[in-house]
Amino acid sequence: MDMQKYALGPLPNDGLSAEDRDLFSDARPVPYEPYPVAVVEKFVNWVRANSLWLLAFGTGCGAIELNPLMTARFDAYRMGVQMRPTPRQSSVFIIGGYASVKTLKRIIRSYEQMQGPKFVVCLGICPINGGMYWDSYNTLNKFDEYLPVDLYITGCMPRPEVLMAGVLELKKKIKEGRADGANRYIENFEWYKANQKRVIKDWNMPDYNW
Amino acid sequence: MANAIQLLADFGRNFTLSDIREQRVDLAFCKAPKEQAVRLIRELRDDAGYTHLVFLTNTDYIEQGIFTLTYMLHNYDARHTLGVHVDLDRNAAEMESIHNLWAQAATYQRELREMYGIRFPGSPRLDEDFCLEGWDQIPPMLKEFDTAAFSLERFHSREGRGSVDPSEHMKTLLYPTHSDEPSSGGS
Amino acid sequence: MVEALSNPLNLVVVALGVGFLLPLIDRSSPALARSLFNLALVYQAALPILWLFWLANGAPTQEIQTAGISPPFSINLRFGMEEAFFVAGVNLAALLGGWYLTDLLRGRAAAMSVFLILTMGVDGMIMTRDLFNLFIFIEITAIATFGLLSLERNAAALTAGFKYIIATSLASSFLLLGVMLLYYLTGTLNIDDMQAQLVLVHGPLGLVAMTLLVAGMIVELKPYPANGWGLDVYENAPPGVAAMVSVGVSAGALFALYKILPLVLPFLSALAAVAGVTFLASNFIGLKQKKVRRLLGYSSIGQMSLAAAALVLLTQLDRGAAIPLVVGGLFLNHLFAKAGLFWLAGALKQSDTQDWRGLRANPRLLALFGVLLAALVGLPPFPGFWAKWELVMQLSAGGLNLWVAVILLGSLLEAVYLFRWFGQAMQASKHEPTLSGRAHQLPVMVAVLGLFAAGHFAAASFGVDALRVLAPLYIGIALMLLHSVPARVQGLVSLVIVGTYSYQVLPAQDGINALFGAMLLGGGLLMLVAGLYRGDQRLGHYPLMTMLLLSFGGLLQAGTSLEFFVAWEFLTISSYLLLCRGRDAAPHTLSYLIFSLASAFLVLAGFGLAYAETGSIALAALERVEGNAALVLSLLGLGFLVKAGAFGLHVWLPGAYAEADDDFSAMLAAVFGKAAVFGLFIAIMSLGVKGGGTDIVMYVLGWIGLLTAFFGALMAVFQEDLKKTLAYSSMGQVGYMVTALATGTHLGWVAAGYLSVNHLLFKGLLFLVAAGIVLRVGQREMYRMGGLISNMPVSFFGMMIGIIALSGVPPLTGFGGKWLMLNALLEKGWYWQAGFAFFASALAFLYLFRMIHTVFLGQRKLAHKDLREAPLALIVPQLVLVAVILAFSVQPTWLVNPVAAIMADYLPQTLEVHGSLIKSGLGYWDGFMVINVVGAVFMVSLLILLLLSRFMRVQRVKQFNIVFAAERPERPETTHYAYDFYSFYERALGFLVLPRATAFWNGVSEWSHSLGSGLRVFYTGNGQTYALYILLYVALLYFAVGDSV
Amino acid sequence: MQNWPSQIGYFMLNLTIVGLYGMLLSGIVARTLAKVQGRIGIPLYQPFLDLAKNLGKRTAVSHGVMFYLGPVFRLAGGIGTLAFVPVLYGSEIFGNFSMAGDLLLAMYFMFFGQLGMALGAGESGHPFSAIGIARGLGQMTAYEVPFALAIIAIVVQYDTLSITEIVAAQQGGIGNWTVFTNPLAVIAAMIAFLGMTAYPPFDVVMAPNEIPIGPPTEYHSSYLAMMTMNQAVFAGAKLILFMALFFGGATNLVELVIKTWAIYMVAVVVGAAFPRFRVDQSIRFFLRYPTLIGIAAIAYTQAVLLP
Repeated sequence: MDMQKYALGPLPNDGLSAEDRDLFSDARPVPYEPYPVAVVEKFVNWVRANSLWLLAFGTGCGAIELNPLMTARFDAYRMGVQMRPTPRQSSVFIIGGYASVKTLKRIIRSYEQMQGPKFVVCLGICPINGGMYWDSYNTLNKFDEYLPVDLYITGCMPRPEVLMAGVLELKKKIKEGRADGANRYIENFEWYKANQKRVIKDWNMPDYNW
Repeated sequence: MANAIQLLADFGRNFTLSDIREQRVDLAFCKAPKEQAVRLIRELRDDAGYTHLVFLTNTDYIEQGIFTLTYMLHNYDARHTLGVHVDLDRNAAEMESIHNLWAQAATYQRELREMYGIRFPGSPRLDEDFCLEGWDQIPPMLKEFDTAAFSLERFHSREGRGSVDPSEHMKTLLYPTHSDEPSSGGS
Repeated sequence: MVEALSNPLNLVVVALGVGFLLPLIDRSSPALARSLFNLALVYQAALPILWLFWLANGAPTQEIQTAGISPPFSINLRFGMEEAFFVAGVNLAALLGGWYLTDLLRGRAAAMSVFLILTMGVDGMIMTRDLFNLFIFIEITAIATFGLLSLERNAAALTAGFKYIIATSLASSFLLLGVMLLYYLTGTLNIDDMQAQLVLVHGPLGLVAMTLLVAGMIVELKPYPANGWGLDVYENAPPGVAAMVSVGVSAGALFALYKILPLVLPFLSALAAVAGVTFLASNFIGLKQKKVRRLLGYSSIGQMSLAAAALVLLTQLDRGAAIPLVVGGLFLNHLFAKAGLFWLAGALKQSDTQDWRGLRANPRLLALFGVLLAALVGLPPFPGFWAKWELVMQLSAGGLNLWVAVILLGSLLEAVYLFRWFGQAMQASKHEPTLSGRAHQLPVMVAVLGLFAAGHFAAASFGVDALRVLAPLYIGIALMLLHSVPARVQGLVSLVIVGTYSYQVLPAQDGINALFGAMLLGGGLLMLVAGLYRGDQRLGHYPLMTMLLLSFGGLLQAGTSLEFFVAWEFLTISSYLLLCRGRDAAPHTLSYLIFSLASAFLVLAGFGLAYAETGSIALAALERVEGNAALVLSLLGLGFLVKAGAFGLHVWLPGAYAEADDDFSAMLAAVFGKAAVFGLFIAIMSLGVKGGGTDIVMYVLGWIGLLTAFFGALMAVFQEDLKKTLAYSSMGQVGYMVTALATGTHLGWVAAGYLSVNHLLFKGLLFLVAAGIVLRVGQREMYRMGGLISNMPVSFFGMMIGIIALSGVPPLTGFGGKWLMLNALLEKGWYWQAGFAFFASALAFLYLFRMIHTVFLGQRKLAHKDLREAPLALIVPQLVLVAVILAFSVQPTWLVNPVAAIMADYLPQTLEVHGSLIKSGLGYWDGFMVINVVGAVFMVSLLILLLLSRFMRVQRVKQFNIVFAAERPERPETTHYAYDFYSFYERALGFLVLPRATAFWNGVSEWSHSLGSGLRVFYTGNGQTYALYILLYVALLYFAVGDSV
Repeated sequence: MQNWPSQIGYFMLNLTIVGLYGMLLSGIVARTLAKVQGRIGIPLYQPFLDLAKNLGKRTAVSHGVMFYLGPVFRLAGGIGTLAFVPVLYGSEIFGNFSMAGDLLLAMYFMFFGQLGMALGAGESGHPFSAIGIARGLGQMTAYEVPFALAIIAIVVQYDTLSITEIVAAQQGGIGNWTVFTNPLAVIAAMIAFLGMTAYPPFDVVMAPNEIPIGPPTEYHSSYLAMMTMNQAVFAGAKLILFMALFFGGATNLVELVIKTWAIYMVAVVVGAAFPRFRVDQSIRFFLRYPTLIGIAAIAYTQAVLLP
């Protein structure tokens, strides 16, 4: 794979104090290519679609809809969906409704700590355009300015059924290899970072949270 | 509860209370001058049984150039809530801290400092970020702060967003023929 | 001319003559008087020494008739070997004392003459054979003493002198009355004649006569509790005078007692009891003393009573042959050591032991002080050691076991207060003790030299190859002379010496000695190398290490229990002193020494019992012990268990192991601890499998071992201190060895041997790693470290291998130990024990993981960013140990086969070995195959991961790149989970590790001190009361003995 | 060892079978638990998908060499444990490398993977990893006690440490199984088994909500896949060991599957029914009645079973 294109040297991490810089990695993320053999990639995409591990991080009010999803009535386990308590092991990040600036910081951290391929699903209208909080001093209006979104599920609030429809849609996208948010994020890393830093004024973390 | 009024009247001998108002049987308000407020609250807590600080909040009366703090106190024995209003000058908003009376008041005071810029000298961690992190504008709850403009400027509203008056929308949806008629109740 | 000059009578004549001349000459020429005085002292000292030489070369015993008539019609003096010996000692002390008193005596001719006359009086007491003459000399001595006491012109000294006069007058009166009655009964005053006519001394009058005679002598010996006056003298007299009283006058009294013993045979038991009670009581009371001179006073009284008791008991047992060695040895020991201490106490103006703190700044004085104390406590090579050994042997042989216990207990108590004092001197302090004049130290040095010489002589007279047996000490002292050359050069010299020694000694060893020789000397050498990492001048480190290692050799080469015991005591001394080097070791050194000595005394008692039964001190003779086997085994076992830090006796261990110098900790835990195991091996191999009572002992031993293993591990779990964790771990590991040994089966012993070797390897490794960490980090608390793996990867690797080898997880060596031990326990039928052992070994995982995690893993502190790897001198021995561990892991039979072969000499082999497969009666284990399978499986797993990583972009990240609940860690300190790691375990089982053992021993200490202060109530300080005590005492004596006669 | 290549080949076969079975078993467990909760649950093959998904991850982070090697140790521990346990009685193919060591080897080797994994997780620098390991080790020391006592009891009973011989002694009818000849020992061991599986009530080690799954909280991608593989193999090995020691072993694969499934179900059913113990509670629990039962088992064995 073409590493040179992205290896632009270490990240500046200028939000950190000199002391902290030794504690965080300053490596620049690199996108991954599909497997060289198409069949393998296809197979792996099918596997990925059928093993969706959600990050159990309720970022907004919509997260309340995630719990019924896993219970007896909807039983998303059937579709290979599971909750994981740590971002390291999760592949799907559900933004549960409106995201404030303060939460965005945590979302970015958690997202960057997830290992690729990883997918972002936005739940509800708020991440799309701010919804009913569009004119708040604290609510993000266009979530895809900050992180790559693979799927939006609209509604306020979307019910678990919609969520399940969304999961099926996500599966379809993954199987087709169209859910490439993780790579998009890295390919447009500078743009995303600029957007993130535009709203997060006290940037006290490394530029990429490995 | 007539007792509360009586109580405030009694207190009124030592304090210049005004606007004594009984809103419900279990809820009353009064207004105290800035200088006397904390002493009043202390005595309410220690002598009158208002041991619980329900909340501390602020209202911005930009037209009158004042902030009005509301200290909401509760008496568990009498099951009575008492609000003490205190007017502050909007241009020099500063108030005596009550974190010595209730430790949790410090948190309210941090919030008021952050959201309205009211100072509470001596209150712990007053200037640390509370709800907002890295806020670089005037305090956002001040009425002169235009949140919509700020949001548009910073959070980039998405194209294609429209706004519909719910009642109009429902009328067009349900009674398309009546849409042009003047409504009787509408203004 | 020579003949005239050499006449022993001159001792009296010259002293008297010069004594009378001095005041006269002094008027005209003080300097001349002074010279004359010195000359007289030199003459007094030289004459008996010359005589000793002549007598030894065959000159006949000198019988000196006065007035030209033979006894009984005249007074006669005798000057034989014994007299010459005592006189020489006393006069030598007088010479040194006179030298010491130079300042005090300057310009006081009268005092000088009194001093001479005092010496003369004591000489007379020793030489005279006439009872009345004895009385005269005693009187002369008493008056001279009083005269000297008044040199110190203060009220306390005068009062003390007055009390002294009251007491000695009483004593003399008794003596005089007794002499008169005896004269009446026998018609003679000559002791020899009287002895011949002893039949005439009978009936009530005879009893009264004897009582009075004995009473007079006893009072001179200051029996408890009628000895308050004596203590006041010791406390208030000028130290030089006190030394004379303590050494000279007491010696005279002792010799007088020796002379009249044949006259008072019915009183022997009473005399022994008096001496025994005094010995114990004064040492108990000594515990409470803080005043230096009074402390020395208690010690003096104790020592003299010990000598008296020895004299009486040996007479009673009819073992006169041993008297010169025992009493003479004790006398010489006391002479030099006590006099030296009094002089030292005088040289240092501090009256309270507390104020001796800071003496460490003056190493020469400290060394003198230490030698004197060591001699007093009876450590080798000093004469007291040999005397005590012989005494214990003789008493054991005579069946007086209670007496052995009393003597050992008393000696232990004495060691407690003396070494507490030494410990105080070792402490660092801002204020050094003030010194008065350099001249004062010279007599002390002569005394110390005298002690060494006497010790060597005593050893030689024991038929011991003194040069070989004492070599560790001498070589250590010789190396001490190199103290100014660079430390690493000293280290290399030590290495060469010990290396050469090992090369010569090791090949000659066989059986168990070969096994332990390799461990003790090999391991020791490795630790010596590790010590090179410190380039600073550690005064005494290399000499002491050399002594320690050579003493290991002494243990191996010991053919007799005496040689073994000497080496054992050398180990105690050198390790104690090395331990004292530790920066914060001061609070732990005392308990270390006390427990070490207690251990040694138990071993001594065991050897004594064995000697009593077999009549031989050869180690091989231990096997012949039959009747007392269980008791001997218990004593030896207990002795070695103390040293091994067994459960309940371990209170000294954690402090000692943790606070010693870091490289010495490794030495202590990994190598030195094996000496105790070696001792246990010897004891159990000789005595453990005889059946009968020993079975019970072995069973109990098994449980003690398990409890040790369990509690050691459990306590290690709760430590924050890296070295303490390792210390408790060592305690636990030794527990397994004890248990395995206690099975008394071939398999068990193989397990014990295997465990010992393995423990040496991994514990040495872990302690060396710890030394590197402490060096670099400067801390011992584990939670203050963390993440050091990136700075010290080799140390991490070392610790990892160490903990795997310790934990017993296959494929490293640890599993072999567990396998052998559990098999041994199961075969033995000790099923509960096996379960318990399993629990204990599981506990080890807790502290092991905690240790490696909190130090090497987790979050690194910011301050530790630039730490370097441990120095090469530490790393190389670690790698050697790792290599050995790995070698034994790859092919366990390399270790198991030789050990099994060694044990097969003692018990029939039960372990079958086919190639690499080892089979016990129950199970089997193929270590070679295990490590191959594990290695292969590991490699396959690694390959899988490497293959997967091929398609995966693996980014190496830094320490804060962790998932932290969507936050970022604030500081490494708050992110590193390390402090109170097993708090939940403490909630569950913490009640088991309340410091009960410590509380128990504190209780013992408290109780002893209370007893000490209880025994002190008799000392009112009132002269009349003291006189009354003496009277009551004599009355009691009369009734007690009168009843039995 | 006369025939290395075939021996290794046989072992690979065993490993595959046990690994697949172990994976399937975790599917079965999840499915069972779903039924308890009134759900349909995951497809049985879901664990394989999850495994493949983790293997197919394209990025990973490493906290250092030990972190990288942690899963290797873990997997080697699982495979090694299996290697030292004979799978089927009387079968050369399914005998593995059990000739390398006896029961004690198997028991002690179980720690190998845990220790290595603990070191790896420790290097991640995550406090929750350390907390989880501390809890796990603490609990381990406690449940090892009844387990060891039970093992000792049956070693006394059969007078051998060889697993094969212990199985041999149980042949010839259901009545010869240890569970019937020495029920106390089996009870003690099965309670210890509950602790080993870390199902409720002894699941505080992984506690997903409090200390996000504890030790492996930083592990992901292929590392996690390796650990999943180990889980399958190790669970299989442990079950086979229990089956061999207490339930008469197995002479064919069908018997093996039925028996191990049944043993596993004990833990699953208990786990589905009980809430969670705190660590100190579970330590005290194991050291109380299960230990007493274990002691009683030894006494019973000595007094009753031995002539």
